[in-house]
Amino acid sequence: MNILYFAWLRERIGVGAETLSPPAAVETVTQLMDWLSQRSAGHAAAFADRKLIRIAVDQVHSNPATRIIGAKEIAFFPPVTGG
Amino acid sequence: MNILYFAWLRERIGVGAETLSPPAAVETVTQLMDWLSQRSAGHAAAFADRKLIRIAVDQVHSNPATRIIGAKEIAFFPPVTGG
Amino acid sequence: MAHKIRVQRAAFDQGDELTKFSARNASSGAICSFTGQMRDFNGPDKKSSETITTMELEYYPGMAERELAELVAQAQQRWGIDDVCIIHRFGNLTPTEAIVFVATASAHRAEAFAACEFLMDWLKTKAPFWKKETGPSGTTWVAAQSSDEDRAKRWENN
Amino acid sequence: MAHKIRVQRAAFDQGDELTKFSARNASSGAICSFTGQMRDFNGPDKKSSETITTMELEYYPGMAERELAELVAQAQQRWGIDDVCIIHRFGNLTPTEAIVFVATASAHRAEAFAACEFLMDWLKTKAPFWKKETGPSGTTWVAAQSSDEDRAKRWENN
Repeated sequence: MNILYFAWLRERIGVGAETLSPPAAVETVTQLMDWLSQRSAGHAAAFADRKLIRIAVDQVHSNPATRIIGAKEIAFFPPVTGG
Repeated sequence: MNILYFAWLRERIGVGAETLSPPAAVETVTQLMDWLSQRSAGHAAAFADRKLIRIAVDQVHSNPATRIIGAKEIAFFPPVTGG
Repeated sequence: MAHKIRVQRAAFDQGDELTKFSARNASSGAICSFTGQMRDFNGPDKKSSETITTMELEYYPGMAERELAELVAQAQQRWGIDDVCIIHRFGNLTPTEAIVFVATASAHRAEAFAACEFLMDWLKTKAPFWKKETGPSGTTWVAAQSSDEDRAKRWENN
Repeated sequence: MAHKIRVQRAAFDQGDELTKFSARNASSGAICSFTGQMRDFNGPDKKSSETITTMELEYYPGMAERELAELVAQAQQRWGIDDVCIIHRFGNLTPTEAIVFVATASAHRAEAFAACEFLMDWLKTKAPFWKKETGPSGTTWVAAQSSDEDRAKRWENN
Protein backbone atom coordinates (compact mmCIF):
# COMPACT_ATOMS: atom_id res chain seq x y z
CA MET A 1 0.00 0.00 0.00
CA ASN A 2 1.39 3.40 -1.01
CA ILE A 3 0.97 6.13 1.58
CA LEU A 4 1.44 9.70 0.34
CA TYR A 5 1.94 12.90 2.34
CA PHE A 6 1.65 16.44 1.01
CA ALA A 7 2.49 19.96 2.18
CA TRP A 8 3.21 20.29 5.93
CA LEU A 9 2.37 16.64 6.58
CA ARG A 10 5.18 15.70 4.18
CA GLU A 11 7.53 18.16 5.90
CA ARG A 12 6.74 16.88 9.41
CA ILE A 13 7.07 13.23 8.43
CA GLY A 14 10.19 13.86 6.34
CA VAL A 15 9.16 11.82 3.29
CA GLY A 16 6.48 12.25 0.61
CA ALA A 17 5.72 8.56 0.15
CA GLU A 18 6.08 5.24 1.95
CA THR A 19 5.22 1.75 0.80
CA LEU A 20 3.84 -0.10 3.84
CA SER A 21 1.84 -3.19 4.71
CA PRO A 22 -0.39 -2.40 7.68
CA PRO A 23 -1.69 -5.36 9.72
CA ALA A 24 -5.07 -6.84 8.74
CA ALA A 25 -6.74 -5.22 11.74
CA VAL A 26 -6.22 -1.78 10.13
CA GLU A 27 -9.48 -1.54 8.19
CA THR A 28 -10.34 2.18 8.14
CA VAL A 29 -8.53 5.45 7.53
CA THR A 30 -8.80 6.28 11.24
CA GLN A 31 -7.14 3.01 12.16
CA LEU A 32 -4.45 3.67 9.56
CA MET A 33 -3.74 7.11 11.06
CA ASP A 34 -3.51 5.53 14.55
CA TRP A 35 -1.08 2.94 13.24
CA LEU A 36 1.02 5.48 11.26
CA SER A 37 1.26 7.79 14.31
CA GLN A 38 3.35 5.16 16.07
CA ARG A 39 6.02 5.01 13.37
CA SER A 40 7.99 8.13 14.44
CA ALA A 41 7.79 11.40 16.33
CA GLY A 42 7.29 13.10 12.95
CA HIS A 43 4.32 10.88 12.12
CA ALA A 44 2.85 11.53 15.56
CA ALA A 45 3.23 15.30 15.07
CA ALA A 46 1.70 15.16 11.58
CA PHE A 47 -1.38 13.25 12.76
CA ALA A 48 -1.78 15.06 16.11
CA ASP A 49 -4.68 17.33 15.02
CA ARG A 50 -6.90 15.29 12.72
CA LYS A 51 -9.34 18.16 12.07
CA LEU A 52 -6.58 19.63 9.88
CA ILE A 53 -6.17 16.51 7.76
CA ARG A 54 -7.89 15.63 4.50
CA ILE A 55 -7.79 12.14 2.99
CA ALA A 56 -7.88 10.59 -0.47
CA VAL A 57 -8.26 6.83 -0.99
CA ASP A 58 -7.17 5.78 -4.47
CA GLN A 59 -7.24 9.45 -5.53
CA VAL A 60 -10.85 10.02 -4.41
CA HIS A 61 -11.73 12.42 -1.56
CA SER A 62 -12.59 10.27 1.46
CA ASN A 63 -13.07 10.57 5.22
CA PRO A 64 -11.75 8.94 8.41
CA ALA A 65 -14.45 6.26 8.34
CA THR A 66 -13.62 5.15 4.77
CA ARG A 67 -12.60 1.47 4.60
CA ILE A 68 -9.18 0.85 3.09
CA ILE A 69 -9.17 -2.92 2.46
CA GLY A 70 -7.87 -3.40 -1.08
CA ALA A 71 -6.87 0.25 -1.53
CA LYS A 72 -3.62 0.86 -3.38
CA GLU A 73 -2.87 4.52 -2.64
CA ILE A 74 -3.86 6.52 0.43
CA ALA A 75 -2.95 10.20 0.68
CA PHE A 76 -2.97 12.61 3.62
CA PHE A 77 -2.86 16.38 3.15
CA PRO A 78 -4.11 19.70 4.57
CA PRO A 79 -7.19 21.44 3.12
CA VAL A 80 -6.35 22.38 -0.46
CA THR A 81 -5.32 25.94 -1.37
CA GLY A 82 -4.92 25.94 -5.15
CA GLY A 83 -6.52 28.22 -7.71
CA MET B 1 -34.07 70.25 -31.42
CA ASN B 2 -32.27 67.28 -32.95
CA ILE B 3 -34.44 64.22 -33.50
CA LEU B 4 -32.56 60.94 -34.11
CA TYR B 5 -33.88 57.63 -35.43
CA PHE B 6 -32.12 54.27 -35.29
CA ALA B 7 -32.51 50.80 -36.82
CA TRP B 8 -35.91 50.14 -38.44
CA LEU B 9 -37.29 53.50 -37.32
CA ARG B 10 -34.52 55.17 -39.34
CA GLU B 11 -35.29 52.91 -42.31
CA ARG B 12 -39.04 53.61 -42.23
CA ILE B 13 -38.60 57.37 -41.87
CA GLY B 14 -35.82 57.48 -44.45
CA VAL B 15 -33.43 59.68 -42.48
CA GLY B 16 -31.34 59.18 -39.33
CA ALA B 17 -31.64 62.73 -38.03
CA GLU B 18 -33.80 65.81 -38.38
CA THR B 19 -33.45 69.25 -36.85
CA LEU B 20 -36.94 70.46 -36.01
CA SER B 21 -38.71 73.09 -33.92
CA PRO B 22 -41.93 71.60 -32.58
CA PRO B 23 -44.64 74.04 -31.46
CA ALA B 24 -44.66 75.10 -27.80
CA ALA B 25 -47.66 72.86 -27.10
CA VAL B 26 -45.44 69.78 -27.63
CA GLU B 27 -44.25 69.28 -24.05
CA THR B 28 -43.81 65.50 -23.67
CA VAL B 29 -42.31 62.65 -25.67
CA THR B 30 -45.82 61.34 -26.40
CA GLN B 31 -46.86 64.68 -27.81
CA LEU B 32 -43.67 64.79 -29.87
CA MET B 33 -44.41 61.34 -31.33
CA ASP B 34 -47.97 62.50 -32.18
CA TRP B 35 -46.58 65.58 -33.91
CA LEU B 36 -43.83 63.67 -35.77
CA SER B 37 -46.36 61.05 -37.00
CA GLN B 38 -48.02 63.74 -39.10
CA ARG B 39 -44.87 64.64 -41.03
CA SER B 40 -44.96 61.77 -43.55
CA ALA B 41 -46.34 58.29 -44.20
CA GLY B 42 -42.92 56.96 -43.14
CA HIS B 43 -43.09 58.78 -39.81
CA ALA B 44 -46.64 57.48 -39.29
CA ALA B 45 -45.51 53.91 -40.01
CA ALA B 46 -42.50 54.23 -37.69
CA PHE B 47 -44.58 55.48 -34.76
CA ALA B 48 -47.61 53.24 -35.39
CA ASP B 49 -46.83 50.72 -32.62
CA ARG B 50 -45.41 52.62 -29.68
CA LYS B 51 -44.88 49.52 -27.54
CA LEU B 52 -41.93 48.78 -29.86
CA ILE B 53 -40.29 52.16 -29.37
CA ARG B 54 -37.67 53.16 -26.83
CA ILE B 55 -36.73 56.77 -26.13
CA ALA B 56 -33.66 58.71 -25.05
CA VAL B 57 -33.83 62.39 -24.08
CA ASP B 58 -30.41 64.03 -24.18
CA GLN B 59 -28.82 60.54 -24.31
CA VAL B 60 -30.58 59.27 -21.17
CA HIS B 61 -33.15 56.43 -21.30
CA SER B 62 -36.58 58.05 -20.91
CA ASN B 63 -40.25 57.23 -21.39
CA PRO B 64 -43.29 58.62 -23.22
CA ALA B 65 -44.23 60.84 -20.27
CA THR B 66 -40.79 62.50 -20.08
CA ARG B 67 -40.99 66.28 -20.59
CA ILE B 68 -38.89 67.62 -23.44
CA ILE B 69 -38.88 71.37 -22.82
CA GLY B 70 -35.26 72.50 -23.17
CA ALA B 71 -34.05 69.14 -24.47
CA LYS B 72 -31.46 69.28 -27.26
CA GLU B 73 -31.45 65.70 -28.59
CA ILE B 74 -34.31 63.22 -28.63
CA ALA B 75 -33.75 59.72 -30.02
CA PHE B 76 -36.22 56.99 -30.98
CA PHE B 77 -35.17 53.37 -31.45
CA PRO B 78 -36.27 49.73 -30.99
CA PRO B 79 -35.26 47.73 -27.88
CA VAL B 80 -31.48 47.39 -27.95
CA THR B 81 -29.82 44.17 -29.18
CA GLY B 82 -26.08 44.68 -28.68
CA GLY B 83 -23.60 42.53 -26.82
CA MET C 1 -11.07 53.20 -10.40
CA ALA C 2 -9.46 52.80 -13.77
CA HIS C 3 -11.61 51.84 -16.72
CA LYS C 4 -11.41 51.80 -20.50
CA ILE C 5 -14.37 51.87 -22.88
CA ARG C 6 -13.91 51.52 -26.62
CA VAL C 7 -16.65 51.48 -29.25
CA GLN C 8 -14.91 50.68 -32.51
CA ARG C 9 -15.39 49.52 -36.08
CA ALA C 10 -12.12 47.56 -36.21
CA ALA C 11 -11.95 43.88 -35.33
CA PHE C 12 -9.97 43.01 -32.20
CA ASP C 13 -8.50 39.89 -30.61
CA GLN C 14 -9.93 39.10 -27.19
CA GLY C 15 -6.74 37.28 -26.20
CA ASP C 16 -4.57 40.33 -26.93
CA GLU C 17 -6.96 42.43 -24.89
CA LEU C 18 -6.85 39.97 -21.98
CA THR C 19 -3.03 39.96 -22.05
CA LYS C 20 -2.92 43.76 -21.89
CA PHE C 21 -5.66 43.97 -19.26
CA SER C 22 -3.96 41.40 -17.00
CA ALA C 23 -0.61 43.13 -17.37
CA ARG C 24 -1.94 46.50 -16.29
CA ASN C 25 -3.70 44.83 -13.33
CA ALA C 26 -0.82 42.65 -12.22
CA SER C 27 -1.63 43.18 -8.53
CA SER C 28 -5.25 42.07 -8.90
CA GLY C 29 -5.62 38.43 -7.96
CA ALA C 30 -8.76 37.83 -10.02
CA ILE C 31 -9.39 38.61 -13.69
CA CYS C 32 -12.71 37.67 -15.31
CA SER C 33 -13.48 38.15 -19.00
CA PHE C 34 -16.45 37.63 -21.27
CA THR C 35 -16.39 37.60 -25.07
CA GLY C 36 -19.51 37.58 -27.22
CA GLN C 37 -18.74 36.06 -30.60
CA MET C 38 -20.86 36.39 -33.74
CA ARG C 39 -22.52 33.06 -34.47
CA ASP C 40 -23.17 31.84 -37.99
CA PHE C 41 -26.78 30.84 -37.26
CA ASN C 42 -29.77 32.72 -35.87
CA GLY C 43 -31.76 30.27 -33.74
CA PRO C 44 -31.33 28.34 -30.51
CA ASP C 45 -29.05 25.81 -32.20
CA LYS C 46 -27.38 25.32 -35.54
CA LYS C 47 -29.62 22.51 -36.86
CA SER C 48 -32.92 24.34 -36.50
CA SER C 49 -31.56 27.68 -37.70
CA GLU C 50 -30.81 29.69 -40.77
CA THR C 51 -27.23 30.47 -41.68
CA ILE C 52 -26.18 34.04 -41.04
CA THR C 53 -23.62 35.39 -43.48
CA THR C 54 -23.11 38.95 -42.26
CA MET C 55 -24.21 41.24 -39.47
CA GLU C 56 -24.42 44.99 -39.31
CA LEU C 57 -24.24 46.64 -35.92
CA GLU C 58 -25.76 50.10 -35.74
CA TYR C 59 -25.20 52.23 -32.65
CA TYR C 60 -25.92 55.62 -31.13
CA PRO C 61 -22.59 57.48 -30.97
CA GLY C 62 -22.23 59.48 -27.79
CA MET C 63 -25.03 57.75 -25.88
CA ALA C 64 -23.39 54.31 -26.25
CA GLU C 65 -20.15 55.47 -24.63
CA ARG C 66 -22.06 57.42 -22.00
CA GLU C 67 -24.32 54.47 -21.13
CA LEU C 68 -21.36 52.07 -20.85
CA ALA C 69 -19.55 54.52 -18.55
CA GLU C 70 -22.71 54.73 -16.41
CA LEU C 71 -22.84 50.91 -16.14
CA VAL C 72 -19.17 50.83 -15.10
CA ALA C 73 -19.89 53.45 -12.41
CA GLN C 74 -22.77 51.31 -11.10
CA ALA C 75 -20.57 48.21 -11.02
CA GLN C 76 -17.93 50.17 -9.12
CA GLN C 77 -20.50 51.20 -6.49
CA ARG C 78 -21.56 47.59 -5.94
CA TRP C 79 -18.27 45.69 -5.95
CA GLY C 80 -14.62 46.20 -5.07
CA ILE C 81 -13.20 46.18 -8.57
CA ASP C 82 -9.82 47.56 -9.61
CA ASP C 83 -10.36 47.98 -13.35
CA VAL C 84 -12.87 47.37 -16.15
CA CYS C 85 -12.39 47.13 -19.91
CA ILE C 86 -15.33 47.16 -22.34
CA ILE C 87 -14.89 46.92 -26.10
CA HIS C 88 -17.91 46.87 -28.42
CA ARG C 89 -17.84 46.66 -32.22
CA PHE C 90 -20.06 48.51 -34.67
CA GLY C 91 -20.33 48.28 -38.46
CA ASN C 92 -20.07 45.08 -40.47
CA LEU C 93 -19.15 41.80 -38.81
CA THR C 94 -18.64 38.31 -40.15
CA PRO C 95 -19.27 35.06 -38.27
CA THR C 96 -16.84 34.08 -35.47
CA GLU C 97 -15.68 37.68 -34.95
CA ALA C 98 -15.82 39.08 -31.44
CA ILE C 99 -18.72 41.53 -30.95
CA VAL C 100 -18.14 42.51 -27.35
CA PHE C 101 -15.43 42.02 -24.70
CA VAL C 102 -15.81 42.80 -21.01
CA ALA C 103 -13.03 42.24 -18.47
CA THR C 104 -12.95 42.96 -14.74
CA ALA C 105 -10.06 42.93 -12.26
CA SER C 106 -10.54 42.52 -8.52
CA ALA C 107 -8.80 41.23 -5.42
CA HIS C 108 -11.53 38.58 -5.12
CA ARG C 109 -12.93 36.24 -7.72
CA ALA C 110 -16.57 36.52 -6.58
CA GLU C 111 -16.50 40.26 -7.23
CA ALA C 112 -14.70 39.88 -10.57
CA PHE C 113 -17.33 37.36 -11.76
CA ALA C 114 -20.32 39.34 -10.45
CA ALA C 115 -19.19 42.65 -11.92
CA CYS C 116 -18.42 41.08 -15.33
CA GLU C 117 -21.80 39.33 -15.55
CA PHE C 118 -23.64 42.43 -14.29
CA LEU C 119 -21.97 44.54 -16.98
CA MET C 120 -22.89 42.06 -19.74
CA ASP C 121 -26.50 41.72 -18.53
CA TRP C 122 -27.03 45.47 -18.36
CA LEU C 123 -25.13 46.18 -21.56
CA LYS C 124 -27.53 43.80 -23.34
CA THR C 125 -30.58 45.79 -22.21
CA LYS C 126 -29.25 49.36 -21.93
CA ALA C 127 -26.44 50.03 -24.41
CA PRO C 128 -27.84 51.49 -27.67
CA PHE C 129 -26.70 48.95 -30.28
CA TRP C 130 -28.89 47.19 -32.84
CA LYS C 131 -28.05 44.04 -34.82
CA LYS C 132 -29.20 43.46 -38.38
CA GLU C 133 -28.58 39.97 -39.73
CA THR C 134 -28.33 38.88 -43.35
CA GLY C 135 -29.04 35.27 -44.32
CA PRO C 136 -30.50 33.33 -47.27
CA SER C 137 -34.02 34.70 -46.68
CA GLY C 138 -32.91 38.31 -46.48
CA THR C 139 -32.04 40.95 -43.93
CA THR C 140 -33.80 41.38 -40.58
CA TRP C 141 -33.37 43.43 -37.43
CA VAL C 142 -32.74 41.11 -34.50
CA ALA C 143 -35.56 41.15 -31.93
CA ALA C 144 -34.77 41.86 -28.29
CA GLN C 145 -35.13 38.84 -26.00
CA SER C 146 -37.27 38.92 -22.90
CA SER C 147 -34.76 36.56 -21.25
CA ASP C 148 -32.20 39.39 -21.43
CA GLU C 149 -34.62 41.72 -19.61
CA ASP C 150 -35.13 39.04 -16.96
CA ARG C 151 -31.40 38.53 -16.43
CA ALA C 152 -30.80 42.27 -16.06
CA LYS C 153 -33.67 42.61 -13.55
CA ARG C 154 -32.08 39.97 -11.28
CA TRP C 155 -29.50 42.55 -10.22
CA GLU C 156 -32.13 45.01 -8.99
CA ASN C 157 -32.76 42.96 -5.85
CA ASN C 158 -29.14 41.99 -5.24
CA MET D 1 -18.01 17.68 -24.94
CA ALA D 2 -14.48 18.75 -25.66
CA HIS D 3 -12.25 19.75 -22.79
CA LYS D 4 -8.57 20.30 -22.10
CA ILE D 5 -6.89 20.04 -18.71
CA ARG D 6 -3.24 20.94 -18.22
CA VAL D 7 -1.29 20.86 -14.95
CA GLN D 8 2.10 22.34 -15.77
CA ARG D 9 5.26 23.84 -14.34
CA ALA D 10 5.77 26.28 -17.22
CA ALA D 11 4.37 29.80 -17.12
CA PHE D 12 1.64 30.57 -19.65
CA ASP D 13 -0.07 33.66 -21.04
CA GLN D 14 -3.81 33.78 -20.36
CA GLY D 15 -4.36 35.94 -23.44
CA ASP D 16 -2.71 33.40 -25.75
CA GLU D 17 -4.87 30.70 -24.17
CA LEU D 18 -8.04 32.77 -24.67
CA THR D 19 -7.16 33.39 -28.32
CA LYS D 20 -6.69 29.65 -28.94
CA PHE D 21 -9.77 28.68 -26.94
CA SER D 22 -12.00 31.19 -28.78
CA ALA D 23 -10.65 30.08 -32.14
CA ARG D 24 -11.44 26.44 -31.53
CA ASN D 25 -14.94 27.42 -30.33
CA ALA D 26 -15.73 29.87 -33.09
CA SER D 27 -19.39 28.76 -33.22
CA SER D 28 -19.97 29.32 -29.51
CA GLY D 29 -21.55 32.71 -28.93
CA ALA D 30 -20.31 33.06 -25.35
CA ILE D 31 -16.79 32.66 -23.97
CA CYS D 32 -16.08 33.26 -20.28
CA SER D 33 -12.62 33.13 -18.73
CA PHE D 34 -11.13 33.46 -15.27
CA THR D 35 -7.47 33.97 -14.43
CA GLY D 36 -6.07 33.77 -10.93
CA GLN D 37 -2.87 35.80 -10.69
CA MET D 38 -0.26 35.54 -7.97
CA ARG D 39 -0.44 38.61 -5.78
CA ASP D 40 2.63 40.16 -4.16
CA PHE D 41 0.99 40.47 -0.74
CA ASN D 42 -0.68 37.99 1.59
CA GLY D 43 -3.56 39.80 3.32
CA PRO D 44 -6.89 41.34 2.35
CA ASP D 45 -5.14 44.40 0.89
CA LYS D 46 -1.64 45.58 0.14
CA LYS D 47 -1.32 48.12 2.97
CA SER D 48 -2.07 45.75 5.83
CA SER D 49 -0.10 42.83 4.38
CA GLU D 50 3.35 41.39 4.12
CA THR D 51 5.09 41.32 0.79
CA ILE D 52 5.28 37.90 -0.84
CA THR D 53 8.37 37.30 -2.91
CA THR D 54 7.89 33.74 -4.13
CA MET D 55 5.33 30.99 -4.01
CA GLU D 56 5.71 27.26 -4.31
CA LEU D 57 2.76 25.24 -5.49
CA GLU D 58 2.80 21.59 -4.49
CA TYR D 59 0.28 19.22 -6.04
CA TYR D 60 -0.82 15.60 -6.11
CA PRO D 61 0.04 14.25 -9.58
CA GLY D 62 -2.64 11.95 -10.90
CA MET D 63 -5.36 12.98 -8.47
CA ALA D 64 -5.18 16.65 -9.50
CA GLU D 65 -5.86 15.84 -13.16
CA ARG D 66 -8.51 13.28 -12.18
CA GLU D 67 -10.31 15.71 -9.86
CA LEU D 68 -10.30 18.49 -12.46
CA ALA D 69 -11.75 16.09 -15.04
CA GLU D 70 -14.46 15.12 -12.53
CA LEU D 71 -15.36 18.80 -11.99
CA VAL D 72 -15.57 19.33 -15.76
CA ALA D 73 -17.92 16.32 -16.02
CA GLN D 74 -20.13 17.78 -13.29
CA ALA D 75 -20.23 21.17 -15.03
CA GLN D 76 -21.19 19.42 -18.26
CA GLN D 77 -24.11 17.68 -16.53
CA ARG D 78 -25.44 20.97 -15.19
CA TRP D 79 -25.02 23.34 -18.12
CA GLY D 80 -25.02 23.32 -21.89
CA ILE D 81 -21.35 24.00 -22.44
CA ASP D 82 -19.41 23.31 -25.64
CA ASP D 83 -15.84 23.28 -24.29
CA VAL D 84 -13.77 23.83 -21.15
CA CYS D 85 -10.08 24.62 -20.70
CA ILE D 86 -8.36 24.43 -17.31
CA ILE D 87 -4.67 25.21 -16.82
CA HIS D 88 -3.08 25.07 -13.36
CA ARG D 89 0.54 25.78 -12.51
CA PHE D 90 2.74 23.92 -10.05
CA GLY D 91 6.30 24.56 -8.85
CA ASN D 92 7.79 27.99 -8.25
CA LEU D 93 5.88 31.13 -9.11
CA THR D 94 6.72 34.81 -8.85
CA PRO D 95 4.25 37.66 -8.27
CA THR D 96 1.92 38.65 -11.13
CA GLU D 97 2.24 35.25 -12.83
CA ALA D 98 -0.97 33.41 -13.70
CA ILE D 99 -1.66 30.50 -11.33
CA VAL D 100 -4.87 29.18 -12.85
CA PHE D 101 -6.91 29.75 -16.00
CA VAL D 102 -10.44 28.45 -16.59
CA ALA D 103 -12.37 29.12 -19.80
CA THR D 104 -15.84 27.97 -20.85
CA ALA D 105 -17.62 28.13 -24.20
CA SER D 106 -21.40 27.99 -24.56
CA ALA D 107 -24.23 29.13 -26.80
CA HIS D 108 -25.51 31.27 -23.91
CA ARG D 109 -23.68 33.68 -21.66
CA ALA D 110 -25.51 32.68 -18.46
CA GLU D 111 -24.26 29.11 -18.85
CA ALA D 112 -20.71 30.18 -19.74
CA PHE D 113 -20.54 32.39 -16.61
CA ALA D 114 -22.12 29.82 -14.29
CA ALA D 115 -19.94 26.93 -15.45
CA CYS D 116 -16.74 29.02 -15.20
CA GLU D 117 -17.53 30.23 -11.67
CA PHE D 118 -18.64 26.75 -10.57
CA LEU D 119 -15.36 25.28 -11.82
CA MET D 120 -13.29 27.90 -9.98
CA ASP D 121 -15.27 27.52 -6.75
CA TRP D 122 -14.97 23.73 -6.75
CA LEU D 123 -11.35 23.74 -7.91
CA LYS D 124 -10.53 25.93 -4.89
CA THR D 125 -11.96 23.35 -2.46
CA LYS D 126 -11.38 20.03 -4.28
CA ALA D 127 -8.28 20.13 -6.48
CA PRO D 128 -5.21 18.89 -4.54
CA PHE D 129 -2.86 21.88 -4.72
CA TRP D 130 -1.14 23.59 -1.80
CA LYS D 131 0.46 27.03 -1.73
CA LYS D 132 3.56 27.88 0.28
CA GLU D 133 4.46 31.56 0.43
CA THR D 134 7.82 33.12 1.17
CA GLY D 135 8.02 36.67 2.52
CA PRO D 136 10.26 38.71 4.88
CA SER D 137 9.15 36.74 7.98
CA GLY D 138 9.76 33.35 6.40
CA THR D 139 7.92 30.59 4.62
CA THR D 140 4.37 29.48 5.47
CA TRP D 141 1.75 27.14 4.08
CA VAL D 142 -1.30 29.15 3.05
CA ALA D 143 -4.37 28.35 5.18
CA ALA D 144 -7.61 27.31 3.48
CA GLN D 145 -10.37 29.93 3.68
CA SER D 146 -13.81 29.12 5.02
CA SER D 147 -15.24 31.62 2.50
CA ASP D 148 -14.07 29.27 -0.27
CA GLU D 149 -15.97 26.39 1.32
CA ASP D 150 -19.05 28.59 1.54
CA ARG D 151 -18.84 29.60 -2.11
CA ALA D 152 -18.49 25.99 -3.23
CA LYS D 153 -21.47 24.90 -1.12
CA ARG D 154 -23.75 27.44 -2.83
CA TRP D 155 -23.79 25.18 -5.90
CA GLU D 156 -25.16 22.22 -3.97
CA ASN D 157 -28.64 23.71 -3.84
CA ASN D 158 -28.62 25.15 -7.35
